[in-house]
Amino acid sequence: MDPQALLTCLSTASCVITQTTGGLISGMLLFLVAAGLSLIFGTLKVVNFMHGSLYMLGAYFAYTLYTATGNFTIAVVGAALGVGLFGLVFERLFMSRVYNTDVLMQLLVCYGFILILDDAVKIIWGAEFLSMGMPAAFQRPPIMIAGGILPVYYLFLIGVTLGVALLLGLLLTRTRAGKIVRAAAVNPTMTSALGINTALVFGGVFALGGLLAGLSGALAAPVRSMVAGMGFSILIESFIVTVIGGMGSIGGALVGALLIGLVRSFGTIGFPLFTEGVMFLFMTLVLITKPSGLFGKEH
Amino acid sequence: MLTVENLHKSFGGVNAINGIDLKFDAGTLTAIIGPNGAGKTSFFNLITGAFAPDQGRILFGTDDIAGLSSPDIVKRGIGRAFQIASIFPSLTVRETILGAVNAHRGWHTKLRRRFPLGEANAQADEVMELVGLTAKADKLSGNLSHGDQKLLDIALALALEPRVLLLDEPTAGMGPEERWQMIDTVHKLWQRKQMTLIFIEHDMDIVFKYAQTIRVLSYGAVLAEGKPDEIRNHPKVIEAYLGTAYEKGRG
Amino acid sequence: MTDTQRTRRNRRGFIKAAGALTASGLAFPYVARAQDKPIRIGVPTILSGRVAQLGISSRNALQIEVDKFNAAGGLNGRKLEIIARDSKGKPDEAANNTRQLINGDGCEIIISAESSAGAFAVQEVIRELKVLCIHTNSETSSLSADPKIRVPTAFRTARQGIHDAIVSAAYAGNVAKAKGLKTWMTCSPDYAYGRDNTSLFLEYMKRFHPEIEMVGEAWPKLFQADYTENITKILQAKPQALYSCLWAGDLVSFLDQSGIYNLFAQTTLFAINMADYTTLTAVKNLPAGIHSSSRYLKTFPAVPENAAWGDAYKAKFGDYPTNWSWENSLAMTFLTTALRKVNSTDGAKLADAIRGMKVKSPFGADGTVTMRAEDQTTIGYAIGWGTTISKEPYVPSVTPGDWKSILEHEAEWKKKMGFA
Amino acid sequence: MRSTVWLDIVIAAAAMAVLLLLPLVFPGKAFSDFMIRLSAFAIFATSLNLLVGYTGLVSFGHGLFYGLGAYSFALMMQKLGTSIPVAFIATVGVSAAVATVVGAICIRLKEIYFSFLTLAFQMLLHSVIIAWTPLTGGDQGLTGGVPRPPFLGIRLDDPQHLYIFCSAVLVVSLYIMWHLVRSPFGYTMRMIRDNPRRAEFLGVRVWRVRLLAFVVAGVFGSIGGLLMSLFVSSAYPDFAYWTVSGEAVFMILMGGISVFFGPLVGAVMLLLLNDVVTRVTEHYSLMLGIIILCFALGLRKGLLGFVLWAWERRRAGAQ
Repeated sequence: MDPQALLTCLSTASCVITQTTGGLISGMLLFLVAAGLSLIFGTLKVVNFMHGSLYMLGAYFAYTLYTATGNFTIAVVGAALGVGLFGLVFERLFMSRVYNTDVLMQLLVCYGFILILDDAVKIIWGAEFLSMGMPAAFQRPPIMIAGGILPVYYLFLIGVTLGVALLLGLLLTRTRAGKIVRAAAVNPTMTSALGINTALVFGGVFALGGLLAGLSGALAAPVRSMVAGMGFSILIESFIVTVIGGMGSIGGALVGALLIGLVRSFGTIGFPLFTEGVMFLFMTLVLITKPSGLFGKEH
Repeated sequence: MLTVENLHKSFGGVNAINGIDLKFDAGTLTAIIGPNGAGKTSFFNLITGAFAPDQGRILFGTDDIAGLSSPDIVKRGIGRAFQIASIFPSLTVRETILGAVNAHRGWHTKLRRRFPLGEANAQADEVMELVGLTAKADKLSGNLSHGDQKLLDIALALALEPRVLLLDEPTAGMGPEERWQMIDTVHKLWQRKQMTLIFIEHDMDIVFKYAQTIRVLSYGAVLAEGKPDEIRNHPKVIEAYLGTAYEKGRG
Repeated sequence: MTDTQRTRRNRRGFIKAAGALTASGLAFPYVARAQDKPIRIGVPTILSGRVAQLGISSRNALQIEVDKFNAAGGLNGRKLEIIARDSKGKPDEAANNTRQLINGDGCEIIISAESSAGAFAVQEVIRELKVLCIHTNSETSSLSADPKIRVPTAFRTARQGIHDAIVSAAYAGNVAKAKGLKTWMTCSPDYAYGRDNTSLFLEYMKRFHPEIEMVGEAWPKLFQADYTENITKILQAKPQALYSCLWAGDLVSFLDQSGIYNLFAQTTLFAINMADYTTLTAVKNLPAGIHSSSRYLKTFPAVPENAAWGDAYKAKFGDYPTNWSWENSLAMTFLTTALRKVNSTDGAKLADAIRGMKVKSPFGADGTVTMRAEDQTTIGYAIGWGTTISKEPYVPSVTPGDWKSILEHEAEWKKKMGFA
Repeated sequence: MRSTVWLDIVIAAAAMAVLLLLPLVFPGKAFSDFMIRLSAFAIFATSLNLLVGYTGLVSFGHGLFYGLGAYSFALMMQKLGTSIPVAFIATVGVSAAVATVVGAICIRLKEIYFSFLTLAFQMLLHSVIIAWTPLTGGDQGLTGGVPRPPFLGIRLDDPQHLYIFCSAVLVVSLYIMWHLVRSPFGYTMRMIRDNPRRAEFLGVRVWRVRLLAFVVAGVFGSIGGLLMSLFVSSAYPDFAYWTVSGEAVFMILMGGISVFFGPLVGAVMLLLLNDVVTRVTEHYSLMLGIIILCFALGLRKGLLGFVLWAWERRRAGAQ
């Protein structure tokens, strides 16, 4: 614990700016994963415990596509779509069979897939960690803003993520598909009585959630080394984020992700050995005071 | 026996119960009727402590039970069965009723003794006999027919030896023949157990045939009360609610 | 090895394993012991999860030595057999596997290719079951240095934290003096190894070069995905030099993420775990000028036996060996020498033979490595520091550590810790 | 009634006798090692099933008590040098106290939120264990072994004695829990699982029953962890990690959630599976994943649950 260092940091502009952007960046990738998790829970009422594995798949897909084509755009788009497709298949073939059972069966299906995918990745891509490397377009010196440092790639990353967040918000509130999704979340039987194919909605939502996780993994690939089992820590963090923000709330996921990003970022300075503990403490307090999360709807 | 004074309750700005004053004498059989959304079930919920009233008193004997928790109220002797049978699907009929008997006698948290406690068996048998479920004692509750589940729900309340029994639409969701069987059983129970019985019912034939007194609720308030004949001819009731049902009942 | 080859091999292994699983059923295996039966060496190690590659490279190295021993006739006709079991990196599994290997599979010798947490768990089993055990990968000094933890039949052929710290501080201090690197910071993973390693390094840095100023420390979690907040913290402090004992995938992530902040334009990195092929080759655009200790390099020690060993390993398994590989290979050198000498697998007898033994080894600083009798850990292995370039041989010249100085400081440290 | 209680005691004694005789059939140490681990996991999984299967409280964080039991027992033995019975009883006390506080907070929440909160508490303990290095040894776990001084002529550093001790704890624990689920309290638990609202209207103070169930489960969960710390002569942060809770859930579902001895059977299966699969392949996770899917999508009653179900169907068919 070093509260003095935290105070010192908080009183210098450059430290605040750099740590804040640092927090934003790790928060952004987390948001993409957490948004998918939250969306799936909000609509399907299942906790997708294998969401971290989808993130992992995104990173590996991007690695393979990038190595094959050398084109970063193709790698990112292809990986996101690929994982989205995987999510759809997984939902239709496996997850949809356990909607009517209790939460433990859902947990079990997801856990089974976590294990299978981790080993599959090891068999396909090998046990050693891989690194994709920074695409040439982003290999340039970082930008300085008010004494704070911001790498070009992260600027791009923040832009893409905010864009996705905006699109997602528009999709859910402004489009017919979004309205159907929200209706299906509130009352699936009613929605299906209205002639809407809920199976399609559920599959679509799972695919979208997968796509977001895959996108996050692909965007992380240039800066994070890949190894089987890498989805684990991101699962736990995005889980904390969704619980804090409110299961089913995209806005909540954004706020939660940034919050966790900042807790880590400033925690590194103030209480470096207990940042994870603080995250769980936070989650505990939110659950005790407002179980549905900061932005979740009571029900 | 049970007196309700100036009862108020609103949910999110909507007044569900809007100043009810009612008195139920010991040993009477009362029907509560009223159109959908009149506040009948909410009224039951307030009496049994599912919600605390915003205002008003609920006197059970001379004690004000308003705001007490459900278990507290139940323990004082108010039993209740639900519109949609509320049972324990994975327990057998006997286990369910024994569970209720044990709860009634305060044995439900006993760790030392083995379930079922001997003395409880006799009472459970009696209750099953009363509602006619003896033959199905070892069936899983979840596998019973709809009618039997409703009976079991009532049996659960009976096991508590209540002085006041609240039945929320005992005949809901049944065919015509079943309905009469059901209400017949209920009526016999009332006669044998000498308790105060209040039931919500939509079927006017049943209401007029069995109820001693009828209370009509509308928009969370008492519209009318009286003997079946008085209600039958009550102009407000005919106007607000009974008209069609009355005609149908006649026809 | 190409990806498809590896896939095919893995798949074949998997099918074989599945067959064996079906065949063995769910029965307890009981092993009849007879003189012509092979000598089984149990290897609790990590074969799955993030560290799997290191466990696999340990097993590979052991297999090479076992094949060599068996080809030479074994021990009076008895062959050696390796039984590796995956602890998944969990200490309780490591303990349990070790017991099973001994009690269930009839292993007479244990080579514990576990990381530190697992090694301490194995140690407790060995204390009870008293077979010969060689820890090949745990660098935590107390495992052998602390008499309360030491076990008569357990040895270590891994490099030891205290040795590394002394060499590192001596080297880093000299570089600091030469280049005027006054302000330092650390960034190490927050777990037992990371903390021990870093605090020892700092202790000797202060002792050797009291003019050095520490301006902060960053403690990412083990296996953390994102180091941004640590990197920005370092950027804030603007140290001239940074010491880190991050390793493998974590180090790669850290380098990639630091790279886009241009961190190493202003700060010189001393990454003790950099010079291992698996890490060196994984980093895309490896920055030149990183200082690192020699984990495994086929060019250090610069003797033909070492280069030949590295090439042979690569020819067989497709990758260069890791730091864990040579440590396991060295363990087999001690073990086979002792087996031939006492002609028995009895734990106490083998331990007596190994205690104080000096063997010829391509990994020795002077061509030999000694198993020090007093604390049953190796000394005299090759250890040194150098600077990276971005392609093979990656670390062209290595400054070897001075064992005379290492041993002096180690003795002093033990006294201070109450170990001697 | 009295006679059936006696019958239970006779059965328990018979089970104990069988456990004592088993080493004669399987003389290897591997067997006793297996049984010691089994006793820890079986008690732990069965205690979780009191919550999940009997009370309908799906706890994701039961490992809290496994870790707590292991650490508090091992620390008391290591740092205070108490005797084993004292540390045993103190561990039970500590767990009961913690379970009361944590339970009182958690059971206020409904369904999935209850699960999340239990998980959060468990991970909080895990974080504390990792961060509080001077006391707990951090991620390294407690080093240097847990002393096991003799008491009443029982020497737990002797594998044979440990085997007998663990068997006895297993039998006694299962006996108590078996008795509990068949007591009036056990039936109340099941009523609450099925329909807590209805139970309220029968005069049952639901939160009180839930809390009591939580405390009982917590106490037995910690005894599981305690036995494991005796076996490995240490305690590791993994004991408090969420995967421990996950394993227990899996044991319950493998054996059968609706059967008292389901978790025991599940524990036997998972441990055997672990031992056999890691023996023949390094693709343990792949194998386990596939088996998990088989249970989740096919054999949902669990093995023992399925066998009993099939048995009853056959009997019903025969009549």
